[in-house]
Amino acid sequence: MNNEVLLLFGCGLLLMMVGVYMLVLYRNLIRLIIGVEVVAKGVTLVFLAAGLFRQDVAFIQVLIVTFIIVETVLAAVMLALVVGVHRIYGSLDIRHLSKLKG
Amino acid sequence: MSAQSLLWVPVLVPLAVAVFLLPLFRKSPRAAAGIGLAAVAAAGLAIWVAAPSSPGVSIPWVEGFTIAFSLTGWKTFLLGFVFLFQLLALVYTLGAAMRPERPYLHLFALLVAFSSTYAVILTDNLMVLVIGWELFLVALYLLIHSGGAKAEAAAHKALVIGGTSDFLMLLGLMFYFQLAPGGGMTAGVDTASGPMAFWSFVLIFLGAGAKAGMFPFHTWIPDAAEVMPASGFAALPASLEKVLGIYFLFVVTQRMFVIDAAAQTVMFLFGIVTVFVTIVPALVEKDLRRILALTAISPVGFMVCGMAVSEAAGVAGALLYMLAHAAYKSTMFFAAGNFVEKAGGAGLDRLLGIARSMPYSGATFFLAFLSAISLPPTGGFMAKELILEGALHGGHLAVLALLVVGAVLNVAVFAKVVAVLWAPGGVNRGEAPGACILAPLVMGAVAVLGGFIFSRSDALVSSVAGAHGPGLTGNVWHFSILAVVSLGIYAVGFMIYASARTGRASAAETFASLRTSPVLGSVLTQAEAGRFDGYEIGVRTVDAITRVVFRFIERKIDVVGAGVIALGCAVLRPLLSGAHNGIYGNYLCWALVGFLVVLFLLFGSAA
Amino acid sequence: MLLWVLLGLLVLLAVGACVFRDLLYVAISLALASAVLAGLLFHYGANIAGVFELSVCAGLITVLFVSTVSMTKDSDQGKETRMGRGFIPLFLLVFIGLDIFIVRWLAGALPEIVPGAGSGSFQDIFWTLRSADILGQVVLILAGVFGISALFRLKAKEKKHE
Amino acid sequence: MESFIGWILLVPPVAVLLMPWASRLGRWAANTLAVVAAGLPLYFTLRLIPAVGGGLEYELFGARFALDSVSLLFLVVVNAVAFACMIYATSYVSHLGGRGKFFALLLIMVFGLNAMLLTRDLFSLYLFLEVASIASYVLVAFGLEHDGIESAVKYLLLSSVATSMVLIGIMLVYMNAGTLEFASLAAALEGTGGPVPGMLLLAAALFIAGFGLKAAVMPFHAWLPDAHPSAPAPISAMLSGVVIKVAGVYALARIFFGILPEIGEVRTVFLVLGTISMIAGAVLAYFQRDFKRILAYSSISQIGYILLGLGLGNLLGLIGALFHVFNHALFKSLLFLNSGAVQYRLGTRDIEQMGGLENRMPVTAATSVFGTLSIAGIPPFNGFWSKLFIIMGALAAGQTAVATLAILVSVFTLGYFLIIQRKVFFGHLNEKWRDIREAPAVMSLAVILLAATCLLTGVFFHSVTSGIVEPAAVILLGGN
Repeated sequence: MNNEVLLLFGCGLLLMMVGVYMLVLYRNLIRLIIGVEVVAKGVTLVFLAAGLFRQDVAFIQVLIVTFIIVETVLAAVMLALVVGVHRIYGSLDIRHLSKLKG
Repeated sequence: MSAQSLLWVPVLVPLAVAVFLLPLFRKSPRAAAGIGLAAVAAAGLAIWVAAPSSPGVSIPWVEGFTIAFSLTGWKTFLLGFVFLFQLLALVYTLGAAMRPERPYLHLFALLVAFSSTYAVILTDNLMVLVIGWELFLVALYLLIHSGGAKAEAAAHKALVIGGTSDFLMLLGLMFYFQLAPGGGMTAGVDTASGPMAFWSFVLIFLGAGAKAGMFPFHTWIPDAAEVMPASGFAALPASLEKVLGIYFLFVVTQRMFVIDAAAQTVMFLFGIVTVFVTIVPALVEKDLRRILALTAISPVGFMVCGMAVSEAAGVAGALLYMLAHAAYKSTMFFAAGNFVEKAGGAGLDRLLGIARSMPYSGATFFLAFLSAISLPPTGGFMAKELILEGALHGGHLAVLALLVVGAVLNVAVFAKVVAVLWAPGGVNRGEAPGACILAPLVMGAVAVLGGFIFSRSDALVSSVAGAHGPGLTGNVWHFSILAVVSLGIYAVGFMIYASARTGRASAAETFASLRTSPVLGSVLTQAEAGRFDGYEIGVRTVDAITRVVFRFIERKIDVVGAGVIALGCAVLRPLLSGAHNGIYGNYLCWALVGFLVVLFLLFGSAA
Repeated sequence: MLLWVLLGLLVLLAVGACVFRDLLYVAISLALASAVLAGLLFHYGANIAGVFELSVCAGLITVLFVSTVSMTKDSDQGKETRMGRGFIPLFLLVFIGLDIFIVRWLAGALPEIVPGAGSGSFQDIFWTLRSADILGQVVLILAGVFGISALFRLKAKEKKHE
Repeated sequence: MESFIGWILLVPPVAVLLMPWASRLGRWAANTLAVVAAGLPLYFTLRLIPAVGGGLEYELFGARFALDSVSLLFLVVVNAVAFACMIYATSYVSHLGGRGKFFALLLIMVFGLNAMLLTRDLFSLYLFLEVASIASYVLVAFGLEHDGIESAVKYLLLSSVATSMVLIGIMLVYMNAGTLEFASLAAALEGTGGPVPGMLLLAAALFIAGFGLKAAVMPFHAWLPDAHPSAPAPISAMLSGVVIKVAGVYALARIFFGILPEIGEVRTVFLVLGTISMIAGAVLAYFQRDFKRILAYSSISQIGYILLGLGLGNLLGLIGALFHVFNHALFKSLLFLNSGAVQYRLGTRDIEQMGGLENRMPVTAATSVFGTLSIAGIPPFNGFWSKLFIIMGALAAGQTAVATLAILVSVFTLGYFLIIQRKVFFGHLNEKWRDIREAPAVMSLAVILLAATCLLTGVFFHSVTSGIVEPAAVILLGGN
C-alpha cells in the first residue's frame, strides 16, 4: 500500500516540478496557465496519495472536488485576464509585461 | 487634584493643546500664541503647586518597565528655569509680529518641545527619557522648518545629525540595559568594570553631549541660527537643548556611571576640542547670529570639562553654567532678533551702532554681555569660577590652562560684538514692540542676578553636586589665585580684541562707549595706549588656524556624512532596484530560491 | 501494472503540454492528462471526484482554453523561447532524480498509522462534515462570476467609445 | 451573542447577491447597500469584543466556526479598514465604472478574510484564502489599464505557486495527523519532546514559503510593489492594510503558534526573513518616485517588523507584532487612501511633479502627516508603541543587533516619509495644480476616520493592548 502512496506522491511532485519549469521558462501567457494547470494536476495526485495513505479516500475526494472548483474558477479568471492583456498589448509574451519595475 | 496627578499636567497639557487646540487657530497666530501661553502657565502652576510635597508616580507597564515620574527639590529648581525660558519665548513670539514664516508650525513645535523637556526632566526611567528625547528632536526639526523654504536644508542637517547622535546614544543605552536591567537611572556602573561599560558610557556621553551641541555634532547650530526665527532659536538650541543635554550628562556621569580616568580623558578631549573649534571661528565671523550660535557651543566644552573633573565644584559649576548660559544667550538672541528685524540683516556691517538707536534692546543685550564675559556678580561668573576651581582641585592643570585660554578668547569675541553694536553713527530705526523687550529684559535680569540666585540655593546645589556640606557657592567670593586668573581673563581678552582692532576701523570711538563702564575702563585705556600691537600677529595666526579648522575639520564632517549616503545609494540602487526588472520568471525564481533557503535553514540544524 | 501505465501516461501528457508548438495540441494534451487523472481517481474509488475531473477539468477548462486561444490567435505567438523545449529532456532527468531522492526520504519519514474507521460516505462528509466548504464554494463561484463580468466590461466601455 | 458570528459571515454574501438588483435601482441604492453590508460586520465585531472571553463557538447549518482573541483582533482590523475603504469607494469608484461589480467583489474579499479568521479547519482556511485572493486579483485589474492587468497577472501566477505549496504542506500535515481541524491537529501533532518529524519540517518550509508569499516577505515579495500601486486606491488600502496580514501573518501565526509543534529553527527563519524585509523594503522605498510604490515597499518593510516580532517568540514581541498588525492596517490604509485622493485630483503618482498641495488639499495633507508620524513611530501615535514593544521584545530576547537595526530602519522610514511630505504637500505649489480642489467630502470623511483612530489608538494604546492585543498574544503563546 505504502509503495502506491509513494508512487502517487512522487508522480504528483514530478508534475508540479514540470509545471513550475514551464512557469519559469516559458513566455506565452496561455502556456503559463497550462503550467499552473499542470501544477494543479500534481496537487490532485498528492491529495489522492494522502487520502490513500490515511485510508480515507471518501474524505479526500470531497477535498479534491472543492479543489477542482477552485481550479476552474481560477483558470477562468486567469483566461479573462489573458484576454485583457491581449486587448491592451496585442501580445501574450509575459516578457513584454515588464513596464512596472524598480 | 492630588500632587501625583498634577505631575502629568506639564507633560500632557502642552502636547494636547498642540495637537487638538492649535489646529483650530491656524488663521490667527496671535490667539494661538495666547493659548500656548496659557498651556505653559498651566504647566508652571502645576509644578508650583505640586513641588512642596515632592510627589512621585510609578505606573507598572509591561514586563519590568515602569513609567516613573517624580519631582524633587533639585528638579523643581531646574524646571523653574525651564518654565521661565518657555514663558518668555512665548511672550516674545506673541510680541514679535509673527516673524516666523509658518507661525502655526512654530508654535506647535515650541509646545511639543516644552512637553518633551518636562518629560525628560521629570522622569526617572530611561525608556520614558528616550521617548521625550526623540520627541524633542522632531520638535526641533519642525521648528527649524518653520523658518520657511530657506530653512529646509538646515532642518534636514539638524535631523540627520540629531538622528545619528541619538542612534549612538540608543546603542549605548542598549549596552547599558544589559549591564543594569530595568531602565532605572541610578545604577552607578563603573566604567572601569569592562569594555562594554566603557563603550556604553562613551556612546551615551556622545549622545547627551550632541544634544547640548558638543563637537563633532555641533555643525548644524550656526546654520540653523541663520534661518530660524529668533524666539525659536532662543528657546531650543540656545536654552532648552543645553538644559536637556547637560542635565542628562549630569545623570550619566554622576548617577548612571562612575567614571574612571579613561572616561575622564575622553570627556576632557571632547570638551576642549569643543571650546576651541567654535570660539576661534567666532573671532572672525561677520554675522551676528552665527557669532551668537558659535559662542553658544564653546560653553558646552566648559560644562563637559566641569562634569569631567569629578569634583563637586566642577559639577556644580557645569550645572550653574548651563542655567546662566541659557539665560544670557537667550537674552542675546531675543535682543539680536530685535536688531536684525529692524536692520533687515544680521551682518555686523549692517548692525553698526544699532544699539544706540534701540536703547532698551541694547540695554538688555548689555546685561547679557556682562554675564557672558563672567563679570562678578553675574551667574556666569560664579559658574565659570566653580568650573575652574574644580579643575584646580582635581589637579587637571593643563585643562585649567586651556579653559582659561578659551575664556580669554570668549571675552575678545564679545568685546568685538559690543563694540560694533555701540559704534557711533548709524541710522535711527526706532524701538521694538514691548513684548519683545520684556522677554529679554526679564531674562537679562536673571542672567545678571544669577550669582545671587545661585547663592540663595547653595544648599540644594551643594547636595546635588555631591559636596560634603553646604557653602560651595560661597567659596567663589573669597579671594584666591583664581580671582587673579579671572581678572587676567578679562584683561587679556580685551587686549586681544583691542590690538586686533587697531588701525583697522575707527576703534577709538568704539571704545568711547565702552569706557563709561566702570570696570572695563582702565583695561581699555591701556589698550588704547597701543601697548599690545604685537598681538596682531597672534590674531593673524588665529585667523589662519581658523581657516584650517574650518576647511579641514568642520566642513569635512558634513562632506563625510553626505559621502556615506551617496555611496550607499550608488551601491544599493542597482543591486536592489535593478533586480526588480519586471520579468515574471525572475520573481518566481527568487521565491523558489527563498523556499530552498528556508528548507536549508530548517533542515540544516536538524541534520 | 495499470497504475504504472496510467502514471507514465500522465507524465508523458504533461511533458507533451510543454513541448507541443501548437497551443491547441497543448490544450488537448492537458485535457487528456485530466482524463487519465480521472481514470486514476476511478481506480481508487473516488468516483465523484473522477466525474468532476472528467467533466470540469477535461471538459470545461479545455473549452475555456480553446476559446481563449481562438480569441487571441492574432497575437505574435511565434516567439516562444527555445530554452523551454530544448532543455526539457535534461531537466526531466534532473526532476526525476530529485523526485526519487525526495520519495526515498519520504519513505523513511512516513509515520506509522492506525487505520481509522474512515469518515463516512461522500454525502455525509460533503454535506455535514465539510459544510463550511460549501459556503466557500458558493462565494467562490460568485467571485468568479462577478470577476469575469468585471473584467469583460471593457467591451461595453469600448462600444460606447466607438 | 454567538449568532453575531453568523451575521458577520452572512451579511456580505447576501449583499453580494442583492448587488445587481441594487445597482439597477440606482447609484444611491448600491452605495447604501455596500456601506451597510460593510458596516454591519464591523458593528457585530465590536459588540463581540467584551463577549469573547475564552472563545466562542458557532454552528451555521452544520458548518462549525469559532472565535478567539486572535481572530477577534484581526476581525476588528479587517472590518474597520473595510468600512473606511467602502465609504471611500462610494465616491472613488465613479471614475472606474462598474460600481455594483466593484462593491460585490470588495464584499466577497471581506467575506473571504472574515471566514478565514473564523474557520477552524486547515483546508477551509485555504479555500477562504482563495476566495479572497480571486476577488483581489480581479480588483487589482479593475481599472483595466496597463498597470493593473500586468500586475494582476504576475500576482496571480506567483500566488498560484504559493497556494500549491500550501496545499502540499496541508497534505503532509494530514498524512501525519489524519485530520484537518485545528484542535485535533494540535493534539495529534503535539511534540513528545523528541525531534520534530521530517515531514512536518518540510510542511513548515512549505507554509513559510506559501504564506510568506501572500504576506510579501522578502524574497517572496516581488508581486507586491507592482500590485499594490496599480490597484484602485481603496483596494490598495485593503491589500496593504489587511489582506497581506490576514492571508499571510494570521495564517503563519495560527499554524506555527497553534498547530505545529514548536520548531526552534522557525523562529530563526522568521527573524532572518523579517530583518531582511524590514531593511530591504525601507531601502527600496527610498529609491522610488511613485507615491504609491513608496507606500508599497514600506509595507514590505513593516511586514518585516511584524514577522520579526513573531520570530522573537516572547510575550513582548508577540504583543508588538499583533499591535503592529493593527496599527499598520490603520495608517497604511490611511496613506494609501490619501495617495488615492491625490491621484484622483492630479492624475499622476509621480511625487516629483507635485508640491505645495498643503493649501489646495488641506484635509489630505493634514491626515497624511498623521499617517507619516504614525508609520515612522513618533510618539504619541500608535506606530510608536508597537515598534517600541517589538524593540523591547528584541532586547528581552537578547537580540540586541536586531533591535538596533529596527531602530535604524525606523529612522530611515521617517526619512523617506518626510521626503514624501516635502515633495507632495509642502514646498512651492506647482503652477499646474493651481485649480486643484480637495478630494470629495466622502473620501475626506473616510481618511479623517482613519487618522482619528490612529491618534486615539496611540494615546489610549494601553486600553487597546490590554483589551484586545494582549489576550491574543497570550493565546498564541499557548496560555489561556
